[in-house]
Amino acid sequence: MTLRLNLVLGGLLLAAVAGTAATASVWTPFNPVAVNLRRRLAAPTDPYWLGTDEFGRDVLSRLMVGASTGLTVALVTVLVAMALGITIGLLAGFFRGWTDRALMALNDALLAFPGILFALGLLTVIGPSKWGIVLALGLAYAPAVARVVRGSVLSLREREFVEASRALGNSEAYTLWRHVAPNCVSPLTVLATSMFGWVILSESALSFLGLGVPPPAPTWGNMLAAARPYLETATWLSIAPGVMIALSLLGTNLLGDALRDILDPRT
Amino acid sequence: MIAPLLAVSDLRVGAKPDIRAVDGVSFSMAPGEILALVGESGSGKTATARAVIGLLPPGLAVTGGRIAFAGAPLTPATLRPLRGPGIGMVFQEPMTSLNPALPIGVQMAEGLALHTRLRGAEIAAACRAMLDRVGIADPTACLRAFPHEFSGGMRQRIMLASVMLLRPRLLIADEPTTALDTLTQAEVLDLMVGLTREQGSAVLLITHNLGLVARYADRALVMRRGRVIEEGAARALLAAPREPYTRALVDALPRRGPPAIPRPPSEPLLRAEALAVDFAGRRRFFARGRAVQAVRGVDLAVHAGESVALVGGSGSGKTTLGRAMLRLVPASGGRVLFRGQDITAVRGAALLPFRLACQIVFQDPYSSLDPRMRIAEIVDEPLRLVPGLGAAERARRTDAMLDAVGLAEFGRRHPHELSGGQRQRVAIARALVREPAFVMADEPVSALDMTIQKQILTLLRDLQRARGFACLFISHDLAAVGEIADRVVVMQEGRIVEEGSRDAVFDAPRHAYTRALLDAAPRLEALVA
Amino acid sequence: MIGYAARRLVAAIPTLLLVAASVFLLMRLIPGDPAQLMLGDAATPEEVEALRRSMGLGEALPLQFAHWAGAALTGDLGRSITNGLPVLPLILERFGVTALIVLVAVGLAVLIAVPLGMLAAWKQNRPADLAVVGFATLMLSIPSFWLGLILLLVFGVWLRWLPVVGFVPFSEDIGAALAYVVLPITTLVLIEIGALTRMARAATIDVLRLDYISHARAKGLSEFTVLRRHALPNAFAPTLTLIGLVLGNLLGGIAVIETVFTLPGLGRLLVEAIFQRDYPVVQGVMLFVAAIYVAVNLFVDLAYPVFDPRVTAE
Amino acid sequence: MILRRAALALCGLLLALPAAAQEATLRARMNADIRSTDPGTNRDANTDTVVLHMVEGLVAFREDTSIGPLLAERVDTSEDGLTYTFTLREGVRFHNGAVLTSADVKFAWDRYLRRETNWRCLPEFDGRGATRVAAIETPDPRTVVFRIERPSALFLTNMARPDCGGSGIYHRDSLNADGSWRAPIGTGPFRMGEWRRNQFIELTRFPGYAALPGQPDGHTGNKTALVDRVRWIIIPDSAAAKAALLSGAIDIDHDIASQDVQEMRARSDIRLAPVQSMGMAGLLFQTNDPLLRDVRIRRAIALSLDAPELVRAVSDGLVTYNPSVIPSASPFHGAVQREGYTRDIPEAQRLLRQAGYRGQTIRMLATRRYNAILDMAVLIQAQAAEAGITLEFEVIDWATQLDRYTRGDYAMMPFLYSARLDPSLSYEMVSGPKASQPRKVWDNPEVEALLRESMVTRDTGRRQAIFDQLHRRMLADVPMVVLYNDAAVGAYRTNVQGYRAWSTGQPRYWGVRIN
Repeated sequence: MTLRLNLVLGGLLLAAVAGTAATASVWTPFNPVAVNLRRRLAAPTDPYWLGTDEFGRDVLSRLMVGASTGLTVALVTVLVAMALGITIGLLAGFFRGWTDRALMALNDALLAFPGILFALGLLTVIGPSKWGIVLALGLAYAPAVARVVRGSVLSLREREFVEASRALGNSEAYTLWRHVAPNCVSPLTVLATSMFGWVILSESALSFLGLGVPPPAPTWGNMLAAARPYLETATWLSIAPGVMIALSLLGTNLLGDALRDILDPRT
Repeated sequence: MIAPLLAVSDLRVGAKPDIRAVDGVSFSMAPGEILALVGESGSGKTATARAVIGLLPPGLAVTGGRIAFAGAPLTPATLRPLRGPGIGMVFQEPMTSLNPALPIGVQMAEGLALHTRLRGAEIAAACRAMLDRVGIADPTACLRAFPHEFSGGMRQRIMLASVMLLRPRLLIADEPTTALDTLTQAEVLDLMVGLTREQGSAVLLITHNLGLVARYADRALVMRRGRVIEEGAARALLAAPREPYTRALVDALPRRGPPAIPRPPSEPLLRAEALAVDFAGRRRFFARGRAVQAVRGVDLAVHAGESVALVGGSGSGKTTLGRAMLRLVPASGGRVLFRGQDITAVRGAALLPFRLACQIVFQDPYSSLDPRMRIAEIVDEPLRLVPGLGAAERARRTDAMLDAVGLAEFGRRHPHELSGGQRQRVAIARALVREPAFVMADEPVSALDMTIQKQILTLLRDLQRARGFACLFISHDLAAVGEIADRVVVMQEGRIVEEGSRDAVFDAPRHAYTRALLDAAPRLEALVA
Repeated sequence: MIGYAARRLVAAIPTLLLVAASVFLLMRLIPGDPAQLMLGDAATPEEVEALRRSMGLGEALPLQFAHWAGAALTGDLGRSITNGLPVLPLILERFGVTALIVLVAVGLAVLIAVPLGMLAAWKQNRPADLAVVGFATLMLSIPSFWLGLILLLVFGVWLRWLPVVGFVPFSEDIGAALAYVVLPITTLVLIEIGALTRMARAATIDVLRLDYISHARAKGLSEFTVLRRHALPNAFAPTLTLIGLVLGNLLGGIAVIETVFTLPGLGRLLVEAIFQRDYPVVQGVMLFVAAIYVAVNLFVDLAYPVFDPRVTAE
Repeated sequence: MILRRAALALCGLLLALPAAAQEATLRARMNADIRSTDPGTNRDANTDTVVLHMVEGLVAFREDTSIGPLLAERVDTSEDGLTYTFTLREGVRFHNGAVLTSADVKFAWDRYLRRETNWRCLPEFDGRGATRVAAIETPDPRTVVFRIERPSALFLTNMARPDCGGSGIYHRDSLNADGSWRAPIGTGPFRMGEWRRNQFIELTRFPGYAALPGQPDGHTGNKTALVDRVRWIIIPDSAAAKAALLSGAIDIDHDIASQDVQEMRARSDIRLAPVQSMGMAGLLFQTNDPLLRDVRIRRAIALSLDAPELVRAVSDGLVTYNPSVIPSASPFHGAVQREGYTRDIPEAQRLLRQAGYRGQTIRMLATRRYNAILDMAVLIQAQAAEAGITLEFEVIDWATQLDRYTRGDYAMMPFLYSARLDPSLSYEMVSGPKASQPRKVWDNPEVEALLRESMVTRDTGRRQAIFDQLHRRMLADVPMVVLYNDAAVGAYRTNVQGYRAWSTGQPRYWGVRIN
């Protein structure tokens, strides 16, 4: 019962956010970057359902476009982190020896940086932009993927079907590709789902610190950052983006739990 | 008639929708009696026992019937004070039945502190005495030690000590020795029976092994699919089973096969010469720990078409030797010769002829099949490397092989859709599909139920007869290999201690270790006689 | 064990060196110049160059790194180029603020999350479990900075129970200092409870199905004793790993929370230093953070055997 | 009010500190610690503020940014403009009791003119900039004669500049034996007290201060200290500073955040001191940019902007549009300087068509470090879009933007210039040859010549004429669109009396009383 609830609720939440993002690419109530100095900081009312910000821009429209930016960045970042992490993890786990030690030393050095600090430094170098964030967060999260993959590979190596493949005379590369890699799919699916949530969170945190997707393009994070001075006078500016982030994360987490239950019946 | 110690009537245990794990079981036990509950996995024997002590796993619940202990009905309220001094329990898995985070002394003392008036030093003294009784060398040190510092057999003794310390009137023993090798198994069971006799405790022994029943139990109940199908005095039951299922169980007990046909001496197919295998110690920062010598210079030859059993307790090095001969672990000394050619250092493609000719069947059918592949793919995969084989030919041979192991209809399925026995058939099919000259079977049946073991062994023997490959059969159970082995090799501590034809070894064992192994593994002939 | 700790620390040196070198290089790659930043728009190129030289930025990069690394080995991380203060005391001062908040918050979170997770595991799939899991998942889904803002809004702005921004060192006025750290700590506790509760629950579920729990029950022990004595230490061991990970990450700076509550912590020091191109401070903080990470991991590994004697630290 | 608890807490802390006895202490906010106490050397604006409370120069800025005497009683200039004779006031004493003599002036100036001192303003006096000091003579204890090589309209102005430390005169005991700086022993109304790094810096009243008669006037006039102590408390965060001010933990913040102005204005216990500063905000164009090299496009952008509206929005209505590089507070800011661009979308579109602009994207740099820059960028983008001009943001951090400014590596960007206290200096900051000084936005040889003349001639009428001409040329050349002078709003509690904000941005706490 829990399982189905997770799946349905998580799926619905993510679908809603994704739907908002998709809608934003064809239609928003107002132009999200259009300034209207006569309607600055308007409280939520009829034409502006979620109010306007300090430049008189429509919060709802910005929120919708923010959804699309956030999801795109998260998706591509997860793909980048996965591609990098899987390569490193497979190589390190399967070949062991000095390959493993060198790759893992690098990995640990990366892990020793808290992800957000790493992204912070890198973003200052390459300059904040959507793809800069993808690269920085992708690099920051790749070590976690590499760890999981390497762990899976190390435990799979000990499984008898991998030994059986070797006993058949199959080459190492074939065994890696045919028997080891496919069996890493389940833990990676679960990881990718959680990571999707983390990236949304990290991206908004970076934006909040002023290093995320640059304005005037709206993201939830930079909307929140801009709302900070108006916490007392224009509360709605702080509420809406936060709710959106929380809802997407909740959806991701629920879906991740459901996937974990389905793919890994142990827990 | 004495009042029964335990009376179970019409017990039903089930899980929610419509699963009936135990479906109307009734029996009673007299004080001091040893009652065996026999059945294969899924028969409901464990659920029955756990229902008695109220420790059903999450999801299962008692749905009907009555349990009375010493004349009083057992309810959750009356049960708890009875746990320990009234009813004790020994579990199957010695690796998880003691708390790894607490010293043994603490775990043993808990029960005494709760149920007796003993305090401090008295408790420690009682614990030491009991540990001494179960054969722990240094009880004082043991009290301070943690469970992981002991082997499985030792842990099971400690477990027994901890339970018997409270002098329970009824001891429930749930497959207490299944996870141990034959030799240890006998020692632990002897100890358990001895202790319970001393204390006058009754024992409810749950087992799938009829051999144990004959040896230790007064009475036995045979269970199948949640019901008791046959009941009687243990020996009588074994000697003259009434139900077909009971008969099948009895038939599944190992017995010696027909005498081996003497074969002309020939060039050995696969030969180990002074083969040694060391496992490197743990890596440290600047040095390594001491190496473990798993195999210490062994000579062993397997001839074409013959069937050799390699027997030894856990840690004897038998599995390592087998894998080293197949070049799956690197040898640290000696040579491996295949058809007279030294292959110890051959690598890559040059090794292919050897790989094509030698195959392996693993112990655990759950781990030896890639869960993501279909059965037909698994069986087909070895053919990939056979030179000059077309797709059609491959498919034909795969189908034929699956047919030969009785799985013709299963090609499209995944391993998890198959039972343990079926999976082991797949593993055998995978090993044989390339028509190898040599197959190593590493404990191929020890993870299976008795009747299934019998089927797999029969299958292996039949296939060997039909196809004429040589077979190295690795087992800890000397009796079990009696059926198929031409020759028996006994290993202890990395060395071969005895070697000879099966009948010679079985009838006139020369080495003490071989004798101990033979004694520990009861054969039916000996039991019912 | 001490030998083990020493070996681990020695083994961490290459990692730290790698961190130091890449941070050094990274900082020099960023456009922008501390001298220019300090002098502003009115500076002439000659003035900027003179200041650069006086900051020791005139030398070749490898030489600069060698100087810095050499001094760092002796514990001298140099001086901030924006305010001339020695870097190490600066870091330690800021770290004190971060560490206080993080340690208290993680401690409280563990105290709440572990019993909560165990309760949920004990009542697995019952309403209590569902409620706990739901709460934990919700907490896991709320961004810390937003939660911080909302708490500020509720307790600072609407209810006016607590101050909105600022910080007072504990050494000066404990009462006032407490008032300032309550909200950041609450935020962090709530955020960390999510992951920790879920971890504790999963670990307890794993433990509860093991035979030694049945064994403990079979001895007649009460459920509470079974949970406390037999389930807790074993379920805590995997949770400890997570705690280590969380601590390692948080001690490195809770820049976002520090920004929300304008606390003078390590994270803000770093962010500000990056913006100011204060190379010695950035390098020092990053090195310090990496060292903390190594130390926390070591500490967790050393503590692990206490909860799981099967693991030995060697 | 909402911050009362915070404030009370902070207040409690401060009361607990030992220094706050019965004496009158003025507690002022400073957003960052000072860098040193060495005048004009290792410095920033905060440093200047503190130092100028302790040391005084020969001359100083008056309230209207003209130059008046301070330590000098009189300044006589020779006809050729090459000899300046300063007559020192009588009875001026250093904080250590020593009487000020011409030898002290020469001592301080000799140190300023040494390269190793790293005096910020050395180029203006060693020939690289305005002029070169050839000799400093002290014919008698009350007379100092400066001989310079080239006449300069800016000689005294440079001397008085706050960022030059006002070329303050200090006693030789301000130095250690090895010649390194110890602490200032000046002639100012306050002397050095306790400096706790990153916490506060405190000055104490100098009872022996020799004040000029009359009223305070810029950095000169009557500078008598009316409080016993001034303590600058270092509060980097503006929100924390606001809390401190509202609770009374500090008495004055000379520069509050613009978003707090409305709230402060509504309070009865707070007074505001707004002033239009001399810092300048504008939109810079890179005239070497392939697109923007066409003056018609630059002009079209300028005409697409509704500058008065834009300025109102960015500054929250605190300041108004100033189209001139010359700050509106300057005595040289007149009717001509008020001429600017008027929004004319059709004309802008016509110019664009003429120039062949077809909607190409023009990139505009912005930073989040300063709200004003980001706000200007957002508004400029939106307003230019109405004329069909496509602007795209590149948001970078301030260090990067400053770097790109210095290298001239941008197409356009809103930018903030710090205060220049003389119109020549204001024009000099934007005009110059890009080849050798890529940061300059206005590269026009004729302008250069005019500017040079304005620096040499000491005739005010002639200078005004030059500045008028420069302004009109700039409107035509459109190297930039000057938008406004920053508003600086100070806020103080009602018990503070006599505080006056100043357009130079320098707060002055002499003549301020606390009840």
